[in-house]
Amino acid sequence: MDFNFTLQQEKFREELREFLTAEVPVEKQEIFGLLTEEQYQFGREINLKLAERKWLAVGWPEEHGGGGKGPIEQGILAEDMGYWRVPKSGSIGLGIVGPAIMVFGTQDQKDQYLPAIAKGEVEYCQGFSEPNVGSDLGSLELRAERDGDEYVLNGSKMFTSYAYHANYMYLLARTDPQAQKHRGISLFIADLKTSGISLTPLPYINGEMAAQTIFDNVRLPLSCLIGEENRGWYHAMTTLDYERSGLWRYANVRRVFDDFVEFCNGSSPDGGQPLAEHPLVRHQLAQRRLGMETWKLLCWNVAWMQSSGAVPNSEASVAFLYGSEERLRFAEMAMEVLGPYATLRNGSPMAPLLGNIEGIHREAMHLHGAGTTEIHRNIIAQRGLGMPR
Amino acid sequence: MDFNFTLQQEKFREELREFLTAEVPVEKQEIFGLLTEEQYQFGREINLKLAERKWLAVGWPEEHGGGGKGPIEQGILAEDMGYWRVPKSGSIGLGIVGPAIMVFGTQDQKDQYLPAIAKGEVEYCQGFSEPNVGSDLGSLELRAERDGDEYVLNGSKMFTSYAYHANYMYLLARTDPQAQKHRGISLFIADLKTSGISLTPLPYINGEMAAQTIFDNVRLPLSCLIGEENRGWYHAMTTLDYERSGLWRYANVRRVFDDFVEFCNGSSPDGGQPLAEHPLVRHQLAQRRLGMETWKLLCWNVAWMQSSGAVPNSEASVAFLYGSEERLRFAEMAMEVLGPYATLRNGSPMAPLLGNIEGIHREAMHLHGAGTTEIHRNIIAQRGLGMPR
Amino acid sequence: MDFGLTEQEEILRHSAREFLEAECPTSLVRQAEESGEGHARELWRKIAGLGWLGISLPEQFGGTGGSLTDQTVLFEEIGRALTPGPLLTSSVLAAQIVLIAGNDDQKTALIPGVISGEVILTLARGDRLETASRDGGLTLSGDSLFVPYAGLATNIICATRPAIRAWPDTTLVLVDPKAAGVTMTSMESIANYPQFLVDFDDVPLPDDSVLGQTAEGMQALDLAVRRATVAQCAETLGRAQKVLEMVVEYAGHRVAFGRPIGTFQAVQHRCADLRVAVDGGRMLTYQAAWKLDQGLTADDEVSMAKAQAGMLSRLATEAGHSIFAGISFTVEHDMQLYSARAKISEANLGDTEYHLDRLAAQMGS
Amino acid sequence: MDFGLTEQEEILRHSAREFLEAECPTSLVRQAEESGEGHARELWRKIAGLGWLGISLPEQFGGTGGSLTDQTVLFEEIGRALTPGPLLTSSVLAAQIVLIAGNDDQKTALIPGVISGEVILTLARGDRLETASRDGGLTLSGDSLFVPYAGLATNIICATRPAIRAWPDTTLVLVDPKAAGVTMTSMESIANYPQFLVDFDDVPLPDDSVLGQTAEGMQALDLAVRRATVAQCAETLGRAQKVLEMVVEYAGHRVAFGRPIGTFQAVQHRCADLRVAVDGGRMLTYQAAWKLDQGLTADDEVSMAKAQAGMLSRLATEAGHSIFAGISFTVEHDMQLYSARAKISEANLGDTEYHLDRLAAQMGS
Repeated sequence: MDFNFTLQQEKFREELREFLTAEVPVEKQEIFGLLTEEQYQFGREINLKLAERKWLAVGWPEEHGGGGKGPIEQGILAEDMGYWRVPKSGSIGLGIVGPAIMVFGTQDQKDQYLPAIAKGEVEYCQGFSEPNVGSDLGSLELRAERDGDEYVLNGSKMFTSYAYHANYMYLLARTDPQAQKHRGISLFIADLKTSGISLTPLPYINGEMAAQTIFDNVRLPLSCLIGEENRGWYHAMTTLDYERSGLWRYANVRRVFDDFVEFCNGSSPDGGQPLAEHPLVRHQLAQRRLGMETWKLLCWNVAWMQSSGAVPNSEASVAFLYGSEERLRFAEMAMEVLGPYATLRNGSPMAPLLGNIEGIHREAMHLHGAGTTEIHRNIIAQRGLGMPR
Repeated sequence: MDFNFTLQQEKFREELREFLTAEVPVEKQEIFGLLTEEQYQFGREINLKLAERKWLAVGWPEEHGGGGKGPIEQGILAEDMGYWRVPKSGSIGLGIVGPAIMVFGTQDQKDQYLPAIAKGEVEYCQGFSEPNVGSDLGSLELRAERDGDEYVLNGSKMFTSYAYHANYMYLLARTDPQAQKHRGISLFIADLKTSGISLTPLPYINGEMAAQTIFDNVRLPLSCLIGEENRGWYHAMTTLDYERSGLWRYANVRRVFDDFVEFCNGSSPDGGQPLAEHPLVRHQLAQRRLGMETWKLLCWNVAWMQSSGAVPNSEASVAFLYGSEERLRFAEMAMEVLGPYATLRNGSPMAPLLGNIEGIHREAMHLHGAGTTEIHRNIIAQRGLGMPR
Repeated sequence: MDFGLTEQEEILRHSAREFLEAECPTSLVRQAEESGEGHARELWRKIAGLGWLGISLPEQFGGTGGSLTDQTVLFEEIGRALTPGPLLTSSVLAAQIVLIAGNDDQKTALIPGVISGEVILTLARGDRLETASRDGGLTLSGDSLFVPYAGLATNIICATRPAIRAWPDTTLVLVDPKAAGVTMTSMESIANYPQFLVDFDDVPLPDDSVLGQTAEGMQALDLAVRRATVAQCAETLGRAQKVLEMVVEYAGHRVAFGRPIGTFQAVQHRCADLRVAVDGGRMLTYQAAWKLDQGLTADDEVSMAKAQAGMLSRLATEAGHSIFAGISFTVEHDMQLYSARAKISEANLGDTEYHLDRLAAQMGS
Repeated sequence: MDFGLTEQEEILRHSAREFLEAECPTSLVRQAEESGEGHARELWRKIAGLGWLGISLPEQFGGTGGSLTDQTVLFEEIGRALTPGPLLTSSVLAAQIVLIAGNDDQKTALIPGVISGEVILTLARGDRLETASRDGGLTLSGDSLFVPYAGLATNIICATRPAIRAWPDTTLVLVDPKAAGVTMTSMESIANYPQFLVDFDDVPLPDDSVLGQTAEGMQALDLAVRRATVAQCAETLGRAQKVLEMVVEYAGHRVAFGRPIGTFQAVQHRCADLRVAVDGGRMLTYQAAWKLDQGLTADDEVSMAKAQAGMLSRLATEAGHSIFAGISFTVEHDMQLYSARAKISEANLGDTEYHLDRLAAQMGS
């Protein structure tokens, strides 16, 4: 057992922190529930600067433009970026698409896509969910029909985060409607400028502008297929387990928690003792401190498994499920402690913590990322514990 | 809406309380987790005295030896007996068997069985569960084969509470193995002295001595069949909903809760302020006060439905489920507040509240009465909310 | 003992539901929200026409003189439909203060207007509102947070304390929101209705401004708050019941893994747990209403109902977002309307913690 | 960063499990419990023979000199098998006090015996134990509650305070349980092992009774308690893991409604939640052990591990009794052995509340 980073890893973290301190002033940090276009663009700039230092894809092999380190370093990056509230961008390319191409892509695809991701030059969105398809991805309906040198795509994708900023969509489409449901699906990368792709705005309650993405006779060259035809579902599931440590999400919430503790230590709304001295608040803060520590360790467990060559599977679900629930517990707790003040949004008089508490509470309603909490529990029970289907 | 009893009902309650005060001294009251034979016998004596006043079956029609009142009065009796911790006996005959016979029994059966129950002279046990059959009663295996003027029973019943005190068992047996599972079951009353019935002791963790009941070629006359042959499962389910207000169970726990609040108000283990003044304890006591109130109202809701002629179904499950979980929440809370002292049993030096806290915690592990908590949730979802199977 | 509704109450429930389903679709709710006013004037007029603003106000002023049970039935429906507008604030909370503390002139001047919808009252509280005597009259200074619908209000009732004495010597005064020295700043929040920081800068008060006796407003305030709290519990109950119906309905037809998600035990059990909480909430809320109607203080009952409503709100919110999943994270889906209101109701009129604390205070030896 | 076990640790785990599965069936556990001693002498001898009583005690006294990680691995297995006997009390908690506070003579006199199993130490605490000087020597008076295994102990370590000064001036003294003036009363509880109320009536103490310096025992006590707490967390973890395996196995073959109950989502999700808690508990417990091994104080880490262990215990108990249902309510079923131990562990060495409070104390500005 070793709960320390190596000296090199510690050094990387220190340098990263210096970089963030210098490059990301407090006023540019993201606020929960309030991602502005300006902040988003700023996040991309930071990515470019990280890429200059080979830090953006620090865990990728150097041949693909990465830093040549491993999952622990990538975890350090995610944790520190999240904690420093750098407006998020680029995570789908870096965390999901890149690893998939490394495993299943051709040399041409690797050359075409990977360095651009590592350099922070492109943004990806993910096209898995559809209007009628959520947790049960195997039932997806968007069709991709082979027509000579092209695939022709028709259908639509739902809940496309980053759609308005992305260059490419990483998507699953049905290539064989006759096959058993998981066996007729393929994985593609689609340039969003391709004719026939259109977006319908789909605003989220956390302030994000997502989209529904419509495919109307969209023609993609064969080179857009990633891996084997009809094996896409299996490819996607394998690589989904890659960047699932969830450290970014953890750290992003942890930062608000730490700010909240500081707030409670310094603030006494009734003019008496600080909030943190109220026995009930004290108790709740300690409970969440324990919850946050547990969440952190479960995330690092996933990163450690990756670094040791293992493929986390139910362990990633453990970390993700725990995180979704802990985030909600914290949001509810903070709401409770601050009373009506907690409901105030950024910009309102008296809004505590820049409105982050109100924002994180909206964010916490996102109980369904990478599958609902029910799906993660199914995975833990069936894959993790071997319980019967 | 009316949350009051009628004047007559209030008068009944007052008289009952006078009776209990006079007849059940504190030292005879039941302690959780510690039902002695002496206490049990005392409970039967009290039943006989109640019966003399026509109070035992106060809600039954007078023609069957009852008091001629209704479910509200029966609820008052259950609540006060539970709160006064009268050692429990006779509840199966009174609450389940009697109502079943009233609905499905012949005149002979009514004459034979009902007055004896109303007089508190007989004790019943229930034979539903079997070694391989718990929640899924429709799968029960104990056979009853018709042989001339008799049924011949073979098989065994599990979890027979009161087996060692009961005169009769109210049981379900399979009379048609060819029929679909719920349609081949019949309802019987078996005299436990019948040759071929034997008991294997099955001690419970709450100190109760239950049994496994073995049937080896047990011959019962046809007159032991209650209702129609092969309709027993439906008969049993209908009548199970009768005495399901759960007021006795509620009040029995409520009494310990009230005693616990008093204890917390008067006791200060560290020599400082009373336990109840500690903000966390205060908070938890208020939460459980709210929980107990909710439990009480949900129980009375069932009694009220019965009194208004409705058949509670999912509502009984709501009350029962809530009660099982509230009892556990209270037991855990009390354990937490009292620390190691809570683990002390009746008779040990320093045991608080006569060991009732330790006892109620063991009792609270009984999360499966009248079906597991899962089954009650299924019933609420499917029958109460009409969700699909 | 009777936990059923009377035939009249059933008719009230039924007609209210029918009316609101027709006249208050969520499109209207969204319009009211987006307008920034949290108010729908046309609907308000119709509601006034139905007599809802006087549901539990005396007949002598044009009210219906109904019981608190009636009011509870109605506010369940109002909550269920997410009905916009200051119904609770003006016609329950503030109107009750006038009714309890005011003199005949004040009642006659205000209550009929509240009932007809032309007068909109709101309440400003907080321990920074101070009245002082000057030149034989009173002046008001200080500020108050979270004042609901202050922008629409024709009159603000201020619960003030005297500048030189300590709480709880509450003096209730009526203030014209257009008076010189009154300024309002909008407080943007999760709430669907506007709330304001209202500042009073040495506002002189006319002679007939005091409601009741100087320094004797606490009791009226308490009683009005108690009645408003019960109405808010009813709203919460109505919303939770509606969320339960929405998820049950959705789970019945949304298919995953080849069958409706409503067949999955995890979904069923979430719904069952919500149902248990709704049933408990209903009993507690009606009990509190009934006790107040009996003229009992019902402190414990109101606190239990409100504390449970807070837990019920959370359960409904979590069940809704879990079962609707992705789609409920979009602005266009109605679930978010319910969860925003759940959260603001939980925080207002004393949050769960506050009411548990009041309850605990009654449990001491 | 490495959360895996070394090959040696894996071997330790494997051999401990194999040994206990063969030598410590639950029939033996029940025998030990029913004997009233909570002890199995034959097993104790074998355990001593395997060196387990010296797992983290120094080699110079005959111990293995292993790390706290080793100790944690071992106590997971000890917990899993419900191993009876004063392993934690004597060989961790009390032995560490001697090791940290004692002088060379005391260590040499006691530690080898602890490791061989011939010496059984226990600890008596509580603020009613007082030492006073008389005739040039010390005497001990007062009583202590919940003293584990006092009936078996060859020596009792008493954490005492001076009769005339206030806590925390702790003086640690060794007491012969057979000395005149020492009386024991059994405290019957949910625990599977005997605990005693031990009364000391003016017990004269020999000159070499004090461990370390008079009034300087607090630090040794703290450090020993911390190590024992980690061992107890490991036991809890082992038990919870075993309960999880038991219910998963049972749910795989117990049939209801025509299929194994393990196919029901409600059962699966209970198991999944327990798995999440077990995983979290494992990380927290090993983190605490590792930090202590690094010579760090690890106050927060120990408190987090213990507080989480309390929650884990409850979850395992509830999952076990829910899934086994009826059968787990019988004495003959093993589940009750696990739930009794879960509850006593939750209460001992500082309950969840106590550790959350310690944690909170570190969070102040």
